[in-house]
Amino acid sequence: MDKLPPWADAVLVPLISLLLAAALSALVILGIGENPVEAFRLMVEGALLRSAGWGYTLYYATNFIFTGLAVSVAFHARLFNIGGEGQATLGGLGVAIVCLYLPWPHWTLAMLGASVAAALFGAAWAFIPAYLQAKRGSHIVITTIMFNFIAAALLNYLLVNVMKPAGQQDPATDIFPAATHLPTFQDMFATEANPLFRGAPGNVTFFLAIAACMAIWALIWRTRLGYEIRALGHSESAARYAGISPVKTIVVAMLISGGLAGLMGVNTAMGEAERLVMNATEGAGFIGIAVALMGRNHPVGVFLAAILFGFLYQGGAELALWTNIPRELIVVIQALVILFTGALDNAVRMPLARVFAMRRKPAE
Amino acid sequence: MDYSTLLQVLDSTMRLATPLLLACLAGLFSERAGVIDIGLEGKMLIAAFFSAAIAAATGSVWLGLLAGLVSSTLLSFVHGLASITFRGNQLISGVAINFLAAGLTVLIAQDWFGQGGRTPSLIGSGRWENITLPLAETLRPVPVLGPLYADLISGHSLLVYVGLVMVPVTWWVLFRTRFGLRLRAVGEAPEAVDTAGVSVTGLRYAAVGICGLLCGLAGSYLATGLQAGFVKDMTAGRGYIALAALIFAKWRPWSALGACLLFGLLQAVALRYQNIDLGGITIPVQVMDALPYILTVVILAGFVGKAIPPRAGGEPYVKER
Amino acid sequence: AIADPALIYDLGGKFDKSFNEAAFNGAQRWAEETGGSYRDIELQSEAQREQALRRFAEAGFNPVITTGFSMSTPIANVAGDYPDTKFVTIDGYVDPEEYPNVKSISFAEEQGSYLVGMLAAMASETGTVSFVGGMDIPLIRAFACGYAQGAKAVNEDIEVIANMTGTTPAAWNDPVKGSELTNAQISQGSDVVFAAAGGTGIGVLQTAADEDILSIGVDSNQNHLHPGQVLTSMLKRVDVATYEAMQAGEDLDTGTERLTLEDNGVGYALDENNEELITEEMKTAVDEARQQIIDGEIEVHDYRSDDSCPAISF
Amino acid sequence: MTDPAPAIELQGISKSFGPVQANKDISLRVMPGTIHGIIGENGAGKSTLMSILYGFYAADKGDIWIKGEKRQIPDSQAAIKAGIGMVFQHFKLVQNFTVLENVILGAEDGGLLRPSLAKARGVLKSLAEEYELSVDPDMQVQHLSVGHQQRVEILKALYRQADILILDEPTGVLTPAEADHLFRILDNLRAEGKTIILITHKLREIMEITDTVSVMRRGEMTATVKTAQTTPEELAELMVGRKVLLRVDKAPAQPKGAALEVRNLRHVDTSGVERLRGVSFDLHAGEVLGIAGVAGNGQSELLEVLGGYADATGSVTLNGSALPLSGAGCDGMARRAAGIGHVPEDRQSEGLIMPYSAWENSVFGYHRDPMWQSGLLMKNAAIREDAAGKMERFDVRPPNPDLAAKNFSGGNQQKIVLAREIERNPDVLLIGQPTRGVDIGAIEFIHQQIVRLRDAGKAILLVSVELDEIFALSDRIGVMFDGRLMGIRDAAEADQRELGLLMAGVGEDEGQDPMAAAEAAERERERREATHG
Ligand SMILES: Nc1ncnc2c1ncn2[C@@H]1O[C@H](COP(=O)(O)OP(=O)(O)OP(=O)(O)O)[C@@H](O)[C@H]1O
Ligand SMILES: Nc1ncnc2c1ncn2[C@@H]1O[C@H](COP(=O)(O)OP(=O)(O)OP(=O)(O)O)[C@@H](O)[C@H]1O
Ligand SMILES: [Mg+2]
Ligand SMILES: [Mg+2]
Repeated sequence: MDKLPPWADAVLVPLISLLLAAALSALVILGIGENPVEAFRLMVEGALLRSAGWGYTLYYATNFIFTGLAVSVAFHARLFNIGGEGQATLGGLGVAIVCLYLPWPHWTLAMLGASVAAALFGAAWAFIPAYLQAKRGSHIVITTIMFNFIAAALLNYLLVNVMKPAGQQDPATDIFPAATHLPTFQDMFATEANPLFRGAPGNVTFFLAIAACMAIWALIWRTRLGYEIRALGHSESAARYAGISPVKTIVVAMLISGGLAGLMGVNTAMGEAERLVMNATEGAGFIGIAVALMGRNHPVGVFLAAILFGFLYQGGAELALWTNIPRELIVVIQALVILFTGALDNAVRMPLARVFAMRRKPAE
Repeated sequence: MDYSTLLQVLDSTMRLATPLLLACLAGLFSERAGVIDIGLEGKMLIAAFFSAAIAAATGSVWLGLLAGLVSSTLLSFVHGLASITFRGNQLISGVAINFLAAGLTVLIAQDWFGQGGRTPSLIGSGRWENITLPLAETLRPVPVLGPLYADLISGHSLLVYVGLVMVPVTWWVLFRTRFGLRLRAVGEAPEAVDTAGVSVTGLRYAAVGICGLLCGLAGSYLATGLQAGFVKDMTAGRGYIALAALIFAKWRPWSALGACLLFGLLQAVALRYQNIDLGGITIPVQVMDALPYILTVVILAGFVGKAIPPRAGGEPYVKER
Repeated sequence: AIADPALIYDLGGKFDKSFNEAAFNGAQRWAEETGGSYRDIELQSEAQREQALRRFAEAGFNPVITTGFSMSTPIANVAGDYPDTKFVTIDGYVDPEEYPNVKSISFAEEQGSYLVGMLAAMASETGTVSFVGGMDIPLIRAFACGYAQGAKAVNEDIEVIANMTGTTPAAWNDPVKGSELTNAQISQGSDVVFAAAGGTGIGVLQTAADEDILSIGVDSNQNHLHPGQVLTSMLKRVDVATYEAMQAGEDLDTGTERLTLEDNGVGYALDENNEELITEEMKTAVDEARQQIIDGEIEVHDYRSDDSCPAISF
Repeated sequence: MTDPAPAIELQGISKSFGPVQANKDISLRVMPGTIHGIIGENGAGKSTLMSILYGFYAADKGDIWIKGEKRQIPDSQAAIKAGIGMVFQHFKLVQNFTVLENVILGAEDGGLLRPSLAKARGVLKSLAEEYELSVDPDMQVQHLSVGHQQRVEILKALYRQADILILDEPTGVLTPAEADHLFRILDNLRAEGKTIILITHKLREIMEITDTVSVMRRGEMTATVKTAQTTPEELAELMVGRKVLLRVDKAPAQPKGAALEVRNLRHVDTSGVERLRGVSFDLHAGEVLGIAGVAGNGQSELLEVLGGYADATGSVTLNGSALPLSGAGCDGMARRAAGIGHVPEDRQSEGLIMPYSAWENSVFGYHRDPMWQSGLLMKNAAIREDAAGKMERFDVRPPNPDLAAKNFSGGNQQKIVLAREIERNPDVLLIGQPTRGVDIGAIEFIHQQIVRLRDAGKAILLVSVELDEIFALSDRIGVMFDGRLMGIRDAAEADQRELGLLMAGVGEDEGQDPMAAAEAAERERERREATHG
C-alpha cells in the first residue's frame, strides 16, 4: 500500500471520513422524509447559537473528553478499552458515596474528594480486566464488555436495595448536600444583565476535563511512563528487551484509563443530576471510542472530537424536541462516524494514497 | 420446586436459549473463519425489526423472516467490507454496527409506524405458531416422560427446532465437509489457505454471510416467535451473551448448545424469581442477571480451562504490507 | 385564547398502549375538539427530562404536562426558574407550597383495581387470579392491593398471585419478562391476569391470549388488543386529566388533585370487545360496589397510606 | 535434436511494495530435470520473485512461461494447475490440523472430507516410500519438528502433482543431518525428472547440489551460471557487488580477568521446553567470545537470559557480584544499569521502536536514567541533542534525529542500536547477529566498532549464525547445540570442520560416527517434542 504523508493521515482522512458519515446521515434523514439542511440548521441553532445550547454541548463534551481520553490512553498501549461505560458507572458510584456520606465544607474540597473517589472507583473497575489481560492474556475487549454489564447490575442492586432513600420511587440516591453542588456555567458567568447559560448543566467539571487533556498530553509525550506506554503499544517484544514490564505497564495504563472514565462521574452525578441515577452514562463510554478514533488519540484531537459529539448530542436533543426526527438519528450518525473513522478508514486511505502517489510521481 | 414448575422453567429456558444459540452459532462461523464479530447484537436487532415490520405489513411471518435474513446479512457484509476488504479494525466495526442497528431500527420504525420506535403488535399469521409434535397429547399421561415430551419438547415455534437442528448441522459442516475444513483453516492460518490456492476473501465472506443469516434467524425469532412485534433495543444484550457463550463453548458447536442452554436457564430463573432464597442467603436478581458475564470473565481468566480462540482471529489478512 | 400546551411522555413512550398513550389520546381529543395544537416529546434518557421542561417553558408553552413519577424531581428543579409557566405532573408529586406553579395529579388506582379484581374473581373458574406489575414501587403495589381486595370481596378463598417485573424503569418495557411471568402464573393455576406494567403488559396480554386465559388491561382501554380475550381494562383517566389540563390552559389551578371513582378518574372498561365476557350479573355487582365506594360504604385500602396491604403480602 | 523447452521462463518481472522495488526487470530460465539455485543477500528479492511465480504476489510487469507455454498466474491455484509447488521460507501450515488435513487443504476431491482423507492417506504412503518422506499422517502439525513440518510442505506439493518445486531457504532451520536428508530427497526428485528451484544463502549447498545458479542483488538478477563453472568466491562477489574480504584487522587480544562468570544456566520456555540445559563459561574483559551454532539451538535464549528478560536458574556473576536471574531486579533496565549492554538479534522487533524517532530510540532502555530526567518529565531536548552527536559519530545516514526508525535502512538502524549500546561504555556487551541484513560497507564499520570496544578492555559476547563472522571477530569460539555449550576453542586453533561437527552435536570426546550422532540427536529431539506436545 502506498503511504500517505502524516498530515494527510492525521487531518485529511478523518475529515473525509466525517464528510462521508455526514453525507450518509443526510441520506438517512432524507429517507425518513425530513429535510437534512433544515435539520442541520436546527441542530446548530439549538446547540451553538444560544449560550444555554453551549451549556449543554459542553456538558456532553465534558463526558466525552473523559471517556475519549480514557480510550486513547489505553489505545497507546494497544489496549482496546470498551469498558468506559462500566468504569464511568463506578466513577459515579464513587462520587455518590463521597458526596453523601462525607461532610464537605465547600464545593472545591468536595470536588477534589469526589474526583479522587471517581478516579479510584473507575480505575478499580478497570483493574481486573487489565490484570487478566496482562497476566493471563484474557482478551480485554471481551472482559471489559462483560464488566460493563456487571457494573450495570451492581449499580442496579445498590441503588434499589441500598442507596435509595426510603419511600422514594425512583431508583436513585438522595440529592447530594448543597455544599457539594458544583457551580454551573450559569453560576460562573451569568450576570443580572446578561443571563448566560440559563439552566444548562455545563459546569466547572469542563475545566477539569481540559486540565485532564493537558495532563494526559504531558503524560503521553513528556514522561517516561508515557514513553513506556507508547513503546509497549508499538512493540511488546522491544519493551521486554528494554526492561519495560508489560504487565506493569498494561495495568498502569488501564488504571489511568479507568480513572479517566471514572472522572466522568463527577460531571454527571455531581455537576448535573446532583444525585446518582441509573444509567447516567448513557453510552458515553462507547462514544469515547469514536472520539478517540476521530481525535487520533491525541488530547487536542480528543478535545475537538468531544466538542463535535457534544454538538451532535445537544443538536440531536433539539431535533427530537422540535421535529419528528427521533433522537436515535444521533445514534446513527455516531455509528457512521465510528464506522468510517475507525473501521472503514482504509476505504478512504487507499484511494487517497493512490492520489498522492500519482501526484508525487510526476514531481520526481 | 415441583416437577411441573421445573418443566416450566426448562420450557422457558428453551425459548430464551434459542436466540442465544442461533447468534452463538453465527458468531462461531464468523470467528472460526478469523473474523471477530461483536456486532451480533446489532444484526439480531435489525433482523428483529425488519422481520416484525414486514410481518406486520404483509401478515406473513415467512416474508418477515426473509426480510430479517436479508437485512442482517446486509449488515454482515458491511462488517465484511470493513474487516475483509478494507482490513479495518474488526472490533470497531462491530461496535459501529451495534450502534447503527440500534439507531436505524428506531428511526425507521418511527418513520413507518409512528409508534415511538416499535412495530404494531403481530397477530395471527404474522407470528410463528407453536408446533405440537405428534402424539404430544396422547403421551401426556405417561408419568414423568409424558409431560416432559408434551410440555418441554413439544409446543415450540419452528425456529426453536431450527436452532436445535443447527447444532449438528454446524458441527457436520465444520468437521465433515470441504467447506468446513477450509473455513477452519482460514481462521487459523489464512496464508496456508491462500497458498493452497483457495480464496481467503471468498471464504471469509461466505462465513460472514452465514453469520448474517443465523443472526437473522435469531432476530426473527425474537420479534416474531418469542414476542409479537419489535420494541426498541429488544435484543437487550443477547448478542453479547451469545459472544460470552461462544467463548464459554471454546468455539465448538455442541458446547455452544450447552453454554446457551446454561445462560438461557440463568435468564429463565432470573425472569421468574426476583430474589432467590438459598437457605438463608438471598441471591439478588441482579446477581442472576450478571452471572453469564461473570462466568465468561472466569472462563477467560483461564480458571476453568483455557479458551484459545482461532489463531488468525481479529487480524485482517495482509499479504503486502 | 386557545392554550399552547406541551406534553412530555415518560420513558415507556407515547405508544405504550397504556399509560402514556392515554395521555396522548387525551391530548388528541383536545386538539380535535378545540382545533388547537400542542407539542409533545418522548423522552429517551434521564438527562433529557430537565432539558425538555426548560426548552418548552422557554418557548412559551403553557401548561407543560408530564407523565410519570420520575418527572417530580426535574420539575422541582425547574419550576422555580419559570414562575409564569404551569407544570403538571401526572402520577408525580411536587410540594405545592414550595412550587405554586405546579399541579400534581394522582389517581385512586386502588378503587379502579378493586372493581376489576371483582370482575376477575367472578370470571375465574380455577379460583386463582394473578397480577403482573411493572416496576416494584408503592404506586404499583396500590394497584395490586386494590385488585386483591376486590377479588377477595367476591370470593374470600380466592388465590391472588402477584409478581413484579423488576425494580428499575426497564421493568416498564420488558414484554418478554411479562410473558414469562404470565406463563408461570398460568402454571400455578391462574386464569385471569391483570397487568399493570406499561409496555410490559403487552407481553402479558399476548401470552394470556395465546394460552387462552383472560387478561385485564390497564390505564387505557386495552380491550381491543385481543378482542374477546381481554376481560376488561382498569381505566386510569390520564386522558381526561391531560384533556382537562389543556382545556384549562394558562389558568390551570395548581396544587394537588386526586382523581377517584367519583370523578370518573378511574373505572373499568366495557365495550363491544368484552361485552360477551361481562355478564349482566357481573356488571350489576360491580356497579353496585362502585356506588358503595363512592358513598363511602366500602373502604378500599390504599397501599400508599401505610405501606401495607390487608389482602395480599408482597 | 533441439533443446527441450525450459520448465520455467521469466521475462521482465518487476514488483514494488510501496516505495521498495523488490524485483527489477528480472529474467530467468530453468531447464527441466535440473536443480537451479538462487542466491542473494537479505532483501535481494529472492522470495518475492518465487512468490510471484507461485501466484502469491502479482507482478507489476513481466511474463511467465511454463514448459514453453505462456501462462497468467494470478493466484496460487493457477500455479498449482501449472504444476508448480512451493515450500515457503516461513511454512504455510495450519498448526492445529493433522498432516493429512494440511495435505488435502485446497486439493480435496468433492464436498465431503472422508473420501479425500482416505485417498490422501494412500497417496502419502506411497510418496513416503518413494522419496523417504515418512511422517505420521494423523499427527497435528504443531507437534512435529521443523524438519518434519518441511516434509509436510514437500508432500503438499507432491500431492498436488507438482513437477516444479520451489524451496525457499529450506536449510536455514535444519540441523546438518536434516539438511543432508533433504538433499537426498531433492536428488531423488531430480532423478524422477522434476525441476527444483532452491533458494539459499549457503554457498556450500549451492556448490553441492545445484546444476545452475542465479545471483540476485538489490532486486536485480546479476548473473546466471553453470555451477560446475564457478567458484564460491566468484558467487560471493556477484552477490555483494565487490570483492569480499571477510577479515578484520585486529591486534591479538589482551584478555584480563573474567568479567562475566556463567554457571549451569538453565531456561525453560513458555511451552515447557528446556532451551538452555546447563550452560557455563567465563567471559573475560578484553576478549570477544563468539558463539556459533545453527539457529534455534539456544543462542537467542542465552542472550535473553543474560540480557535480563528471560528467567533462568543457575548463576551469573558480573565482576564478582551475582545477578538475579528471575523476579524483581531481573530486567533489561537493571542489567544495563549494572553495566551489560545488549545489541539484540532482531533490531526491528526488539532493539528499536520502529515508529519512534531516532532520538527517542537513542535512549530506549536507558530512558529512566536520572541524567535524562527533570522531575516528572524527560529532558527531550537534551536527549535529542545527544542523539544527534551519536548519529554523527556512528555515521548514521541521514543524520536526522527526528526521522522515525522505520525510515532508516537496515544498516543504519543497526548503527543506531550500536551507537546507543556502545556509547554507554558497558563492561559487557552482548551482541546478536550484528550484521544480519546489513551491507558490506556497514559490516566493516560495525566490525571495527566491536574490535575497538574489545581493545578498550570490554568483554564481548558475540552470537552469530555466520561462521565467517565468528571467525573474523572472535578470540575464542563456543558452539551451541541443543541448549548446551559444546566446547570452547581458541579461535587461532579452531578449524571449520571441527566446529561444523560440534554444531551438529558431535563432541570431540565421544569419537562417534558423526552421522549416527546427529541422527541420535534428532531422535532425542523428536522424543522431547512428542512428550512436550
Ligand atoms: N509483503 C511485503 N510487503 C512489503 N514489502 C515486502 C514484502 N515482502 C518483501 N518485501 C520487501 O521486498 C524486498 C525483497 O524482499 P524478499 O523477501 O523478496 O527478499 P529475500 O531476497 O527473500 O530476502 P531474505 O534472504 O531475507 O529472505 C525487501 O526489501 C522486503 O522488505
Ligand atoms: N518505509 C520507508 N519509508 C520511507 N523511507 C524508507 C522506507 N524504507 C526505506 N526507506 C529509505 O529508502 C532507502 C533505502 O532503504 P533500504 O532498506 O532498501 O536500504 P539498503 O540499501 O538495504 O541499505 P542497508 O544496506 O543500510 O540496509 C533508505 O535510505 C531509507 O531511508
Ligand atoms: Mg526470502
Ligand atoms: Mg537493507
